Amino acid sequence: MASEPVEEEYISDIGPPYFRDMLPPVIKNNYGKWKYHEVLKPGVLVHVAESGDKVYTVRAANPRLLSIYTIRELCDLADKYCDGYIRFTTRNNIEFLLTDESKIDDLIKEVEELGFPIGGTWDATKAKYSLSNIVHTQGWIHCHTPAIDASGVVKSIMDALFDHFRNMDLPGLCRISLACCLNMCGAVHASDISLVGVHRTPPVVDDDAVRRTCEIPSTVSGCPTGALRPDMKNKTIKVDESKCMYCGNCYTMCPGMPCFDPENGGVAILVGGKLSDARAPSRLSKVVVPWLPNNPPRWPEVVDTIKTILETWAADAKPHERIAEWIDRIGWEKFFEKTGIEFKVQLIDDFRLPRHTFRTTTQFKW
Amino acid sequence: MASEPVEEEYISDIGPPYFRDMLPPVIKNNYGKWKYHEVLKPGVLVHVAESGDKVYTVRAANPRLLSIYTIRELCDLADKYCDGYIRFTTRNNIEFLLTDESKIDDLIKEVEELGFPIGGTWDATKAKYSLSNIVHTQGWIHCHTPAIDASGVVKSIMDALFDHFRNMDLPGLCRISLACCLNMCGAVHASDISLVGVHRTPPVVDDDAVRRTCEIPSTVSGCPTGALRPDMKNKTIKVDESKCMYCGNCYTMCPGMPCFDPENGGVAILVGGKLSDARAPSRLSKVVVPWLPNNPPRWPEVVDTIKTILETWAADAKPHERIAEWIDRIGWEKFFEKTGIEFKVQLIDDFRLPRHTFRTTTQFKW
Amino acid sequence: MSDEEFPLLSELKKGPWPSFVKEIEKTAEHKPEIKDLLKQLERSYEDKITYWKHGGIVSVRGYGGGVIGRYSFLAKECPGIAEFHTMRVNQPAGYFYTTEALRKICDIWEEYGSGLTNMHGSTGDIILLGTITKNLQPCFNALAKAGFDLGGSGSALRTPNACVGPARCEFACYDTLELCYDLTMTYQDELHRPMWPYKFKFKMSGCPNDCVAARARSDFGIIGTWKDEIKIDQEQVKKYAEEGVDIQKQVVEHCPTKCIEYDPEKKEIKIDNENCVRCMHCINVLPKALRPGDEKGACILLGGKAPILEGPVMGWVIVPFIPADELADFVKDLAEKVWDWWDENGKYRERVAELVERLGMMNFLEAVELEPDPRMVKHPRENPFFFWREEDLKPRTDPWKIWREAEKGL
Amino acid sequence: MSDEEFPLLSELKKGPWPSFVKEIEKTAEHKPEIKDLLKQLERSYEDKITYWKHGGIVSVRGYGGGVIGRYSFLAKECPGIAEFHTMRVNQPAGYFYTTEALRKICDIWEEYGSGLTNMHGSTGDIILLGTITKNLQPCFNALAKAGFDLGGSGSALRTPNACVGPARCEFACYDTLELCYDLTMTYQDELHRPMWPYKFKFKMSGCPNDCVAARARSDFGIIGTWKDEIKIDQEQVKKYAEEGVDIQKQVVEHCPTKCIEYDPEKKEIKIDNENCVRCMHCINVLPKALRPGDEKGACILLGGKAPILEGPVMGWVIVPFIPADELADFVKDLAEKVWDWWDENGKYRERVAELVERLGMMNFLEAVELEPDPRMVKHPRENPFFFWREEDLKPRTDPWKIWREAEKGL
Ligand code: SRM
Ligand code: SRM
Ligand code: SRM
Ligand code: SRM
Ligand code: SF4
Ligand code: SF4
Ligand code: SF4
Ligand code: SF4
Ligand code: SF4
Ligand code: SF4
Ligand code: SF4
Ligand code: SF4
Repeated sequence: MASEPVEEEYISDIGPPYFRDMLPPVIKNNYGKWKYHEVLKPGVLVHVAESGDKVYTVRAANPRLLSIYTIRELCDLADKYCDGYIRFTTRNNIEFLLTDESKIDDLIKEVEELGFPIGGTWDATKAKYSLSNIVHTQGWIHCHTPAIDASGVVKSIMDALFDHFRNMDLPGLCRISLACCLNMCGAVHASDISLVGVHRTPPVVDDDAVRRTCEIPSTVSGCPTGALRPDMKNKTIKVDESKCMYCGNCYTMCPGMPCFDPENGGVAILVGGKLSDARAPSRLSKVVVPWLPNNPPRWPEVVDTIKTILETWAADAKPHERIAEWIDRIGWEKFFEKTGIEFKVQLIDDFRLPRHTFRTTTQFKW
Repeated sequence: MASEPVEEEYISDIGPPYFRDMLPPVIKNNYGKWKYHEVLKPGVLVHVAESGDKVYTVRAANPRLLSIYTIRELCDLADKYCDGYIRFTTRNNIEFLLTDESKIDDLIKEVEELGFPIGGTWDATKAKYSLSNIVHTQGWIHCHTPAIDASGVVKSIMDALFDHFRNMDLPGLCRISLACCLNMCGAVHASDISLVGVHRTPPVVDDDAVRRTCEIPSTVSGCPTGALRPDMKNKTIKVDESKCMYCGNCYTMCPGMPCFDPENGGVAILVGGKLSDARAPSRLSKVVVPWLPNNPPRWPEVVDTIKTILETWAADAKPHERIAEWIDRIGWEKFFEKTGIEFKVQLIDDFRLPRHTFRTTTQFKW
Repeated sequence: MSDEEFPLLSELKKGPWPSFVKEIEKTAEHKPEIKDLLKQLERSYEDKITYWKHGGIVSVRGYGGGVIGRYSFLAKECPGIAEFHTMRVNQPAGYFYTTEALRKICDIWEEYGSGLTNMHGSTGDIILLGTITKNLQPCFNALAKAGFDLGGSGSALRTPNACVGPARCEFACYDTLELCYDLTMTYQDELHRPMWPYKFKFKMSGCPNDCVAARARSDFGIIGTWKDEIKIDQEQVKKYAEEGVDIQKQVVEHCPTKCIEYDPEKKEIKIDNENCVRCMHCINVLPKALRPGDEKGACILLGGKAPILEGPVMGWVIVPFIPADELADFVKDLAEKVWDWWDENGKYRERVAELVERLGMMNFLEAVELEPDPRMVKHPRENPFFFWREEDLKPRTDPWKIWREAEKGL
Repeated sequence: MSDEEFPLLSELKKGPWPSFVKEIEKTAEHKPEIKDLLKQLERSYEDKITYWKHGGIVSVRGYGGGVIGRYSFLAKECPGIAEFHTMRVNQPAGYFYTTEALRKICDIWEEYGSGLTNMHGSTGDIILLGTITKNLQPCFNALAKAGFDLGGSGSALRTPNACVGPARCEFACYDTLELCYDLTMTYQDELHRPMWPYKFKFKMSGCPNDCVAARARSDFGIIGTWKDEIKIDQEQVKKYAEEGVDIQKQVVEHCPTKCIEYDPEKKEIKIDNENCVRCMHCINVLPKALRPGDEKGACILLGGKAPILEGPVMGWVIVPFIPADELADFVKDLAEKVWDWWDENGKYRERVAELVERLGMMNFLEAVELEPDPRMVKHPRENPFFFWREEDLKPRTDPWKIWREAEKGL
């Protein structure tokens, strides 16, 4: 329902503010004319323009869920050090842009006092990479379909991997992402390490809810495995549980059939995705752990597994080598051996025509 | 129908002769005890056993379609030079096995006089490879489903590429195979270069023949694209021509619906398949020309295209580099550029879930 | 707030990473009803289940999207969040803000909402997290006055997003921010009034490093690249070498096509540009010495999306290269053709990638008037099952006629 | 035969490659009815269509296969080939023949058939090309007396085939010929009496070079390999080097995992066997110096087949390694389990690969009692859509119960 109308000149479709009105002068003046950049220390970059102008970037962590009261505090710092400009990154870090190098350390001090550690940068020239923020989703904070929480898992992981955010001590870029259900709003399908909330039980149909709230034919035809059948007599939907792989699409379409199950839902872990085309071409992530328990408030099994993967890679990878490239070199069998992760039968694709994922070569290692 | 019964003690299920009874003594004596081999010249190998014994192999071409009168002549030579033993290879070449090196040249002379040129070997140590025989199928000689002839196309190609059979002048192994329809009895789906007879028009249903000879439900459900519908009233089958991709499976199952069309049928060409795991892993062939005309008796368009592909690769490849590996190095866009073959829209997969064949990287060449 | 009240959540106030729980607490200090969010969340942590109900359609005047309706199962216990809708506010391209603009948003959200935000949502919007139905329209009006508008939701164009690009990156091959703004403004109607089979996303990265995940997270990814030679400043190469960068090991050995050579004597780099695939690695490592060429532009990838229904899709190349100065017009023209075709042929909740797979690239390329190019495929097809159009064929002969003739004999 | 009579075919008598047309002509000189084959073939060359009719079931006593029935549309004009069935005669493993045995086949085929053969068919059989129904049984009987039997056709086990292996190859990691013979003899019934959903093929290569195309052309490919270290004879390495083989370029640079090193000073090779993937390349190039290890055996690949219906399949690893001395028993046991499962679940004309894809590897591996292994996949799945069995799960909770409780309030 539209909320109550307001009678005055109605402004709509104005779109976002023009970004140029939001740019600090040094950016505006050197727009499109940057020459190179350097990483001064973890969390601090300098970009040098053809004009000789320099802009210093100080990058701070961000839980993404921010109170307006915190935003105002951040704005205070931006006013003090950055002439009233502030920026966020595509991974939700906060960026302060300065022109005066001498102010950097003071700024850092104040930002950290506010509770926002500095880091998350990487220096390709030196092959020194820090871990950046985890891209994530709503979880129990706001969504109706999550198999797990989002922010809490992220917090637990980042606490455990915190040093890698502060220091550029990893051999290559490593992006972690999280989505709380298979809709994958965190778009975890192409990250070095990703976590996704998974259900493991078929939907529980509430006939009454289905009757009240669902479009039966489209829900039925929306099931990717054909596990649903309309029960027209009773105006409801029947589930062939043996065909269901718990994707939750039916619940997205029809509130009458949730898959939730506190003990059986959990976390799947994927690795080896990559977005950039640097060196090896970009690619999708692959599932390496089909399920870990949903264990709030700190998800220890999940944190341990992520840590193991990350540290195993970090210790074994050559400079610049991301997880995908590391696995290209060592082979999947060695990935499982080195990380100690068990190769479960669920990791073998059985959706649609999976043959192109099957190993058709005798080239493997022992 | 079983042909007329014969009344005597009935021998059956005896299986093939025991292979050991067919082995020349030098083979029998050194079975499993070979130490190494060398290629003495094109068509001539020597295998040396741990015992010091040597067996010389002289390899000769074979049209595969052999008259018993020719086989007897070959047997005469085998009796004269090889103590009465002869062998064929998995690519249908003929092999004469000798123990007396001094007889090799005389044997070669006589075999060639019979019309069987010597060659088809390769020497990995020197990275010198000759082209071997083309594995092929029945075509118009014996089959009911061919879109093209088999033996005639093979003869035309091998005449054109003959020098490569006689000489080890190619940089890597190159296997050519041919199948006269999509059933692919020549198993051309993993060859360096392959040819397959293709139809391009939907089946023409003869209702009467369907009624007489076909199992309608299984034929209908056998169509991979769901192009068929039973017409139960008329006891026949209807074709949705827009869904048909001319695979011919319905004709295999039901004699009432041939796809044949002399002017529209033709030859598709695939490249880049590989069976061995040497260096790069084995893989399936990819279609690079969706159609060339079926042009007997010498199929000039086909012969030219094969020759172009082979010679372009041979001139450009590094030692040991097979077509698949060459393309890995140069990229598909360069394959089409260098060979001058047009990249047709039909080459983009549209069967089942083809996304894994789409290029998801900006890594390409100009 | 006492930690005994929320023992599980209080665990998440510990540790060095900034705590979202503290952010909620801090908000609740000003807005007591937000304590109910902690209450419900603690309950979710205990019971391991969400307490948010499924959907609920709410909106503002004239818009079909931009608001996600949300109601609590715990309305009785947590009345402060019984209604808790989010508003998706379209971010300025590149996420640059004046503090003035940001403070305005804070003020508005203090007045009409929970005071909680996500900076930012994964599509790119400013997420204003939690308000009641009654406040939606006034909040929208206030935002509009402050120069902000809603982003997309539902079966609509979603808020376009871009990497920082030319604003602060030397690698940008086209103006990602300008294009992002241009598309957002041109398609306000598509953004605000859902009318397609499903959602559609644009994302723009200025170079193949893809800092905004365009190829994986948008139906229409626009990724900067160039066509001519990499520019080399040999002086800077020397300097890097002298500063101790092991160019052979760090650069040459990582080049995917082995097309870059380093001469350790002369301390010079040579690139065989014909074999360069513009992966960016050498440029990334030696930004002072190497730069993308002058013939800049972008590559367009179609179809990136999450796994529901047919598995995840990484966008694939449909246009290998468009020069930067033709990009905006080209993108609009092409996107509109794509939408027309999708709108006409797409099923309910079928993303464009899934439609292309269902109907085939031949059909798609014809509809949007693109020529096939080997750069569109990792490799050509492995099955020989292709379709032909009538114009490709000669007149049909009936095999039965030939055979019946034959059967008759001479 | 005059070339004017068959102008098109006579074109195929020219050129250096042996001519199949000459073979037919030569046969026709002894067997005049075979001229009709040339006649029909010439007509096919003119009209660009086959003149063979579809199928026709013919067989010999007690067998369901081994003969392919064939009738001509040109029966009137070419009565000599009106019936023209082929017999598939099971070849001796490895294609070795005494001339005595071969001559016997020739004699029998002169008496009962066309005198034309294929040496060999692509599955491996001796193809006796063209006879009449009446002759099938006497021909079979004569063959049996001479020690030969029919191979497979129809929905049966097809004639197994093997590379030359230990008979004349230093690379063989197990006895391909013995296993081929053993399987052929053990499964005579499966070979001769079609009773499965569709065909099933065994092929055996002694090493990863796969000289019999086992991985692509058989449902059950057995490919030799080894598990321990490559054996190096450094003396022979030296010799190769001295003879001018550029070991760095020809061997080291082609190793797929870069696990082999060459020391040009010492002229010695070092292999990091932990990273060797047994691709065979170094061994192929330096056969005197390098050999597979001592722990020999085979890898089993399932599913290789041609493209009808679901696209071509390259067999995939289902058993990474079985020691040579356990191979025969293991293969039989596993194949029988595979057949049982396929027989029970397979649809009409569904090859085993297609069944595995339809029902999933989990189902398959459980049924045939194999453990999952990362060597079975190129990479793990990209979609998170997996099945769980009841034993994997805890007792189910009903979310509605939790929520209804919640809705009630305290
Ligand atoms: C600020 C930001 C763009 C923005 O619009 O906000 C950005 C900025 C830069 N990126 Fe990025 N990237 C940013 C997200 C990304 C992403 C997107 C993501 O992670 O979701 C990617 C793709 C990741 C992937 O491939 O999975 C990304 C892959 C790269 C790469 C490729 C690295 C690689 O080896 O694969 C480079 C090149 C390099 O520096 O090595 C790069 C390079 C850069 C440079 C060096 C470009 C420049 O010259 O300014 C920037 C400084 C990075 C640094 O911290 O040292 N940027 N960069 C984003 C910061 C996110 C953050 O807070 O961590
Ligand atoms: C808020 C946000 C997550 C976040 O915390 O950042 C989000 C939240 C929701 N997404 Fe999303 N999606 C969000 C970005 C994405 C992304 C990432 C992206 O855009 O880069 C994806 C993956 C990319 C893609 O488009 O495929 C994504 C893929 C989905 C899907 C699966 C779509 C698919 O075709 O596979 C659904 C299901 C649906 O559409 O019904 C979905 C549905 C939803 C819904 C509306 C739940 C639903 O089933 O109706 C979620 C509302 C949660 C809530 O209560 O607030 N969301 N969603 C993101 C939008 C914020 C913004 O506007 O900036
Ligand atoms: C005789 C035969 C086996 C048989 O049972 O009949 C055979 C025999 C040998 N093969 Fe083979 N191969 C034979 C078919 C094959 C096939 C099957 C096919 O082509 O259908 C392959 C797989 C082809 C493919 O990968 O597509 C095959 C791939 C190899 C390779 C891998 C080469 C590569 O670089 O990929 C080697 C190793 C080498 O010599 O480089 C090899 C090596 C050999 C060696 C050197 C093995 C040995 O030490 O004896 C033999 C001598 C080859 C020569 O001519 O120099 N053999 N070889 C087959 C001869 C066929 C012919 O008449 O041409
Ligand atoms: C004779 C032979 C071709 C040749 O000239 O060598 C042959 C000939 C026929 N094959 Fe084949 N296939 C022959 C080896 C193959 C192979 C190769 C192999 O075994 O290595 C394959 C590909 C591998 C595979 O099994 O997938 C093969 C895949 C097919 C198919 C497609 C099967 C599929 O699942 O995709 C069919 C169609 C069918 O089964 O109905 C088929 C069907 C046929 C039929 C029976 C025609 C039909 O539709 O019923 C052909 C009879 C021709 C004739 O009139 O003589 N033939 N067929 C080969 C058997 C000779 C032998 O016993 O040695
Ligand atoms: S990933 Fe799923 S549960 Fe999480 S916000 Fe998106 S739709 Fe909701
Ligand atoms: S959860 Fe997914 S697979 Fe299961 S019934 Fe619902 S839509 Fe189908
Ligand atoms: S490939 Fe087709 S036409 Fe040729 S022999 Fe096999 S089934 Fe017959
Ligand atoms: S030729 Fe193939 S696609 Fe066409 S109708 Fe027959 S079975 Fe179907
Ligand atoms: S995608 Fe390229 S242009 Fe954009 S910020 Fe990243 S590195 Fe710079
Ligand atoms: S951009 Fe990539 S491919 Fe091109 S030279 Fe540099 S490293 Fe090599
Ligand atoms: S497959 Fe291996 S063992 Fe068999 S013949 Fe070929 S090289 Fe020798
Ligand atoms: S067998 Fe192959 S992988 Fe192993 S060392 Fe030799 S070349 Fe390298």
